[in-house]
Amino acid sequence: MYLNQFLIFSAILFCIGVYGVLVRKNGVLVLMSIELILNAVNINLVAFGTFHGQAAGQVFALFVIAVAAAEVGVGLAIVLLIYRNRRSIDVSEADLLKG
Amino acid sequence: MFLAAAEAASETPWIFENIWIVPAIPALSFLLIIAIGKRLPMKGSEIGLASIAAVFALSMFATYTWVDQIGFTGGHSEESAEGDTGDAEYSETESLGGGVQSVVLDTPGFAAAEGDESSEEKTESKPVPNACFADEDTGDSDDAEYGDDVDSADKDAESQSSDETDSGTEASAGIQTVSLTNPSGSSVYAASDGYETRGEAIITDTCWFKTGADSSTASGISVGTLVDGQSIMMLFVVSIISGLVHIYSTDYVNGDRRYTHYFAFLSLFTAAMLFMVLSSSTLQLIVGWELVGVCSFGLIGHWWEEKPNSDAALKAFLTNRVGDIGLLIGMIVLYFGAERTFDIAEINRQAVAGEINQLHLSVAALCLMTAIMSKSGQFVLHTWLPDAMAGPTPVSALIHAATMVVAGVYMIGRLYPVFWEGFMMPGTNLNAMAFIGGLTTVGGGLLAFVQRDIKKVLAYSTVSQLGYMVLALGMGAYTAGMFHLFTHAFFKACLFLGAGSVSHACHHSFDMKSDMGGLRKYMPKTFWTFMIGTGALMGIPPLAGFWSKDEILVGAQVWPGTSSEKPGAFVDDGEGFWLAATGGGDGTFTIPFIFGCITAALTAAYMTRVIMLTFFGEYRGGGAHDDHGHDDAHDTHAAADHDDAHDTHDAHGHDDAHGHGGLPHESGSRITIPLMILAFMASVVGFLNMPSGFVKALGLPEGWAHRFEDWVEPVGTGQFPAIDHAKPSLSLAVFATGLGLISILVVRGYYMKLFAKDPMATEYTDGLASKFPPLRALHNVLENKYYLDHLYSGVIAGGTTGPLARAAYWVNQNILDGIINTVGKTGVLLGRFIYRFFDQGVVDGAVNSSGQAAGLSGQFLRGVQSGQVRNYATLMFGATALIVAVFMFAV
Amino acid sequence: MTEFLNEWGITIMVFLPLLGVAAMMLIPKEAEGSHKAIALGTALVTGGFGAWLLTKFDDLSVEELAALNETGNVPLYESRQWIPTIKASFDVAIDGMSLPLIALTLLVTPLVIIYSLNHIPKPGNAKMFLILMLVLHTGMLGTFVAQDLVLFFVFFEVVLLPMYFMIGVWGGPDRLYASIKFFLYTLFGSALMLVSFLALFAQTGQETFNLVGLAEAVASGDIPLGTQVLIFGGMFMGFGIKVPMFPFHTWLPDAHTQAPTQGSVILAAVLLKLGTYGFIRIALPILPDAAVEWAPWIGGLAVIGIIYGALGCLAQTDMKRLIAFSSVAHMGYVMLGIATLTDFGINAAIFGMVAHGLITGMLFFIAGSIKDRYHTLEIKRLGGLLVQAPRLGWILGLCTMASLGLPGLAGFWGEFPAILAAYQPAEPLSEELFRVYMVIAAIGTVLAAAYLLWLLQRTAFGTPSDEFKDDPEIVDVKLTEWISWVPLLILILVLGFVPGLIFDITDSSAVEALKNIGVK
Amino acid sequence: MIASLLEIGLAQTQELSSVGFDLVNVFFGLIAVVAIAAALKMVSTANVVHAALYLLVVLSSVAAVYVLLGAEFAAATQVLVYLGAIMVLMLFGVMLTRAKIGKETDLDYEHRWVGVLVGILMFAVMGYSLIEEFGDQKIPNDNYAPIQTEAVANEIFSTYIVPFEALSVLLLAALIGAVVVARKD
Repeated sequence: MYLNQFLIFSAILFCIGVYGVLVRKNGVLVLMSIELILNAVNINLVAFGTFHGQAAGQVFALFVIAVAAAEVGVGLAIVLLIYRNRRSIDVSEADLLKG
Repeated sequence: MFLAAAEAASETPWIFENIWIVPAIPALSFLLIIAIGKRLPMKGSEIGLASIAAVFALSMFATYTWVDQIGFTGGHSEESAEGDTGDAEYSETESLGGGVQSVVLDTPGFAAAEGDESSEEKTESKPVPNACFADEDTGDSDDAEYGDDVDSADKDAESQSSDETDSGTEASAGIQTVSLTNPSGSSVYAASDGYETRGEAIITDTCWFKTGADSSTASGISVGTLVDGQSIMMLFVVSIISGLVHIYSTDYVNGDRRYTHYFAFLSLFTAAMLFMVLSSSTLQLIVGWELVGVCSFGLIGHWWEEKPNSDAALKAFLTNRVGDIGLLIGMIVLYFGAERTFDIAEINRQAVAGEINQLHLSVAALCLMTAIMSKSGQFVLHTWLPDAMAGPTPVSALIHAATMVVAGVYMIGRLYPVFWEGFMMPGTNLNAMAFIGGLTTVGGGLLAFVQRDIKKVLAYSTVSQLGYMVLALGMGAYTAGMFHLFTHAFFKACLFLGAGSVSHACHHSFDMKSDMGGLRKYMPKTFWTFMIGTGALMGIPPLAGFWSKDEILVGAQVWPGTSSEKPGAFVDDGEGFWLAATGGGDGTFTIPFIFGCITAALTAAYMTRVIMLTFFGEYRGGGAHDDHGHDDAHDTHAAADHDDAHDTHDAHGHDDAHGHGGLPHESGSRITIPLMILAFMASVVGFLNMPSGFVKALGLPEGWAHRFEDWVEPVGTGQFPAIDHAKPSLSLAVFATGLGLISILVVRGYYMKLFAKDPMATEYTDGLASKFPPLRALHNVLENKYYLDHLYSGVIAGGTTGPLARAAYWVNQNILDGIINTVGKTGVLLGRFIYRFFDQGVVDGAVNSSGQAAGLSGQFLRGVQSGQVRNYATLMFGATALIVAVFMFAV
Repeated sequence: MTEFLNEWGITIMVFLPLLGVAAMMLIPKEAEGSHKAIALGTALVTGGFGAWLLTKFDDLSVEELAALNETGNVPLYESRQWIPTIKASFDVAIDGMSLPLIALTLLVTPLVIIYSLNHIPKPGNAKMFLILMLVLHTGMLGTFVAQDLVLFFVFFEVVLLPMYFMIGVWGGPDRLYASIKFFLYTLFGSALMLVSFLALFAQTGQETFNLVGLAEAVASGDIPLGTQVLIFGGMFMGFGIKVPMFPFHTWLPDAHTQAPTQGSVILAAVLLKLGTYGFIRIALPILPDAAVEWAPWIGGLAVIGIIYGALGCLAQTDMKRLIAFSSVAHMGYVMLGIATLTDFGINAAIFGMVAHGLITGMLFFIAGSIKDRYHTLEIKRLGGLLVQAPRLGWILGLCTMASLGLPGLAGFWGEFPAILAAYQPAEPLSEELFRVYMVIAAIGTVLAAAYLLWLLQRTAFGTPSDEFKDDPEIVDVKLTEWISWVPLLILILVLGFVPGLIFDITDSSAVEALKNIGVK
Repeated sequence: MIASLLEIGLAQTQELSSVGFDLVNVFFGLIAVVAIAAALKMVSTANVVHAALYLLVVLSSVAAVYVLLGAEFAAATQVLVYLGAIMVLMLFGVMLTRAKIGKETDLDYEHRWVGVLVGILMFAVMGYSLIEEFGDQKIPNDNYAPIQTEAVANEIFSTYIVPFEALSVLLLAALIGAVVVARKD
């Protein structure tokens, strides 16, 4: 089995995730796209771990999953906050950083 | 005299070592007047008068001392009549002169070639010592001008320098007097004309500053005084005329709102002029040169409330400044050409000895020529001089006629070897100096015809006469040029002051046509002095101008018999028994000679016109003055401008006395006495340089001949070219005088005829001839002449002079002035353009645009900074991808 | 006591003004009188002490002083450790090159403070104004005595800030623009200069910032010419902007026009000289070979600046701006003198600096006084100054004459010798090129006369316009003005007639600075 | 269950690899196609709830891939944490923000091409570099033996103990942070 088939699969997922992050307006959908990206990364980690025959790949994938959980928690909390303040979770409208 | 000279040989006279006092006195007076002048009863003029009196006394003493050294009368009577120089005389000289090196001459006399040789022999090994390096211990910045006492220990140096090649470098003080060969020794005559040395300069130097200590480029710049015949001559002229102008001014400018300032500036001018005249280095010369320029600026613009006056002042200063480019560069070239020295004597020595290469000399001479053109009003830079008449009349007399404007001529004389070698005078028939002088002298003369402002006529006349001097010097006729400078100063000052006196009587107008006429009977003193001045200017014998002008014409060596084919045969009593003159080189200066002759005729003509319009006929001032009706009649606008300017200066006390419409009356004694003194001088100074033939013909002592030449022209000093002298000619003198007389008659006839036909024409001189029988006779003669020379007078006096001069004046006013104005305007426009478009646009723009670039990129980035997380993410991912791509493919 | 002064004299002179600053800090700003008194007192004491110190001058070069200092303290040289980690030392000295400029600084600052006694510009606050002035004083003195690149740089920058505030706070309507322009321009230059200094330090590898040490290191080392030229280029930017040289001059008119009178005077009299001083103190002696490479360009820019500044002046309508532009032209002569790399040229440059400081300083003083009286400096609205305030008018006349380089006044000795030196520049340089420069520079003197006399004619001559005819504010020179001007006027006159006063001091230093030119 | 199925497939793969028929490849291909299709649907659907469900599919597929790679523990965690916890969280999020349960019109940014462009660009870059770098490298067959959970645990609690602890703190912080942020006050 080629290593690349996993890696390219992961890349495809990653890019789809990126696309999602870039075009989605709904905050929850953006978060979902980010999950997609994280999963793509995880595939990479696991694939390399297997390639080298080490457990470290899995370990890192686990860490990422944990971080993802935290991220989703905080992210959703923020989305909720935005929604509460603005009655909308359209990220286009959240432009307080505008210079 | 002989013994006195021998006695004097032992030491340099006190006055020559301390001559710096002379300019220091008026300088001090200037400061005093500025400081306390206004509080004094005579508003400061007493300080000015006192200082000028002191200067006058000292100058006379210096002149006396100098003349005494050379000898009041020549050595002819004492020497053998054959006049040939013999070796015996030289050996006698040697014993008497003490320190004079003996020179062996193969041929008697002072041949050009031999003269060169001998001077080289004498000077080869004698650079003029530099005060800065004379003595390392004391060579600091002591300045004679600031009253540091002069150490008399330098007599040591002097005697040493005079007897041995290794000259006076052992002077024990910073200030030292240098004299290569003792001037007094030079007064010992070897023969009638063959002085071995004569007129050696006495230099008293102190170190001004040094630069390049101990390095290969070390040079010491010294400041001090240089006394020789030429500077003594100027000292004499400046102090006399300045003194008379001071006296004259106390009346003329009385009641002026800036009376005190006026005298302060007069003092400053006198100081600056004397400083320049006595300067021993070219750098010092520049300083004096510019300082007199500033005084001129201040005095032309004396009534600066009116714009035309300040414009004229600016024009004078700026035109001179243009010439100063040449002055600065010329002096710089000389400085390097002469192995880093500003010392005039040393530069001259090197130029004579051929130590400066020809290119340097030629370039320097040409550059300096521009300076001379501006300062001495030579064509094409002369235009400021007529405008400068906006100043008070005594100032015009002092500065713009007698002294400052001859600074250029003086400088030619000062650095004569430079010009001599630079223009290669001995071997040419024409050179830049002679040509410019010739052009100026004719051009100025023509221009003088069309003026109706009496001061402007005189101003153009000055231009013309300055051209004459330059012409003379350009032909190598050094003494003739200097002598003309000398005589001109007196008669032109006399004329200017006379014009001032006239205007004083005519409500301060200078307009000959509308405000004068018939003044002869109202102001006889002014009239007669003016006549004498005019006669001198025209060259009527035996007045001063006659002698000097004819010398110039002789100096061209064109007239048969004047050329000195046989070098060294200076006086050949058999042939040249008329005018003694000096002449240049092998060449004959035909074109300059023609210029000179034309001018002789022109001068007589236009001065006749002035006399006619001013002093003859009926007084035309009367009621015409009040309504200014004459303005319409002005043929020149510039004249109109300046008339107004003259009119507006503050009224004198005298105005009440004669009031408007009143008849003019003679001026007060403070005005007429200076006039009379000047008229006296103008009549007699010419006798100072009589040719020996003339002296002999009259049965006078032979020693009276060519005194001026002996006093002024150095011989055998090694710092002056060996000039061979032209032979005087009786026929030429007759010819030139005849030329003048003819023009007087022609012009007079022309005017008379015009008046007779139409008395109400432009000139109100009707009835002139009928009132005065002698004039009627003269008029008849003139009329006959007129018919005889109809073509001549028709073309010259009536036709050519009119249109030609008008054209010349038009060119002057429109083209030359136009060019200057255009250049000025263009300068401003260019400046404005550059400022606006380049400075503010490009250079500043570049700076601003870099700021704007930052701003713009900020604007652009501000768009990026949308606050949209999406945009950030897009950029982040896109940029990451791009960077990775770049690294992958490019690196 | 003598020993103590020998050891600390220069340091005391440099930091004395800061003592005054410290005292003024403690006093509330309402007490303007005491602030003025303290500032004036400090400046006078500094001036007096400095003058006393300068009398110790014995025509010794820095090297000789350093050698003498080995055996015992000499009054005009101090060397002590400062920041050992970066090898910077506190080396200060006074030689013939710096002496005239130090004297100028010591003179001008008290005069400016005297002038300030009743001319504190809006918006007031004498305390801060005078404190800045004294800080400036320290900075200027420090720059002139520094013998160590780091020390020089520090003082060079110390000067910048007070001037920035002076323009920015007390300036005219466009003060913010002008001050920022001034600050950024200079900072940009000094950044490059600092890079050059560091590069020099790194390239020589001698672990020293001492000027003499660096000069020796470069002379004996083998830094490639290209590198030297680059290093010189950095210095050129730093110093050239400060001078200011032709393409970098545009900050100057704005800064001068907007600065308060005192600021303009200090700027013209001393600050501009920091740049030219840097050239002759640092750039030339340390990098002689690069200087030879750069000299034709510097000379070219200098003469362009001469003509260009003059043309710029002709186009001005504002008196102060005209004077500012004339500085560009005058500093062009100074730079031309430096570019010739001859002793005559350097002497002329130093003289030119002092003369320009005196004359242009005076002109700015006069402009300030005219502004006080007429509340405008627009040339076409002025006129008839000689009628309304004759003394002021005559002083203006004298200063314009001095500024246009009239012989017999100080300005001439900066101009003429520079032109002269250009006739025959140092050995390796092209004579033909420099002779062209000479002619152009000589033409510049005509233009200088043109614009200055034009200024004089428009402002001083003529009759006053109706606008100002009966203005009671227009009075003649006041007492404080007299006191602050007379020393400058006297010096302008005296230096004009006794140029040796400066030439004799600077000469040996000038020769010393050039000793490595063309050696290789 | 799925995992066990896959495990059977894996065992067979090892047997069949010798004859060139690579069953694992077939499985991977299927999984990949499903995952990619679901992912694309997820980012393009107009229904938020559908998107969440598509994400569920993708995550499951990823878990399957883990199994193919012999990462059993990771697969299990993926299923537990992602499918169990995170998806629930997501759905809560959808509900709490009162998203419509039907189609929505305004879910996407107008300029989709930007996203497409960036996505393709990144893929191009990544794909190129991956092919360049790993070309035809194969995962050694031995490595397919499932890595024991014990090994993973050993790694975590020895080598990576510090990151693990940090992670726990992070989780705690995230927990508190989420509470603070989302809390109504």
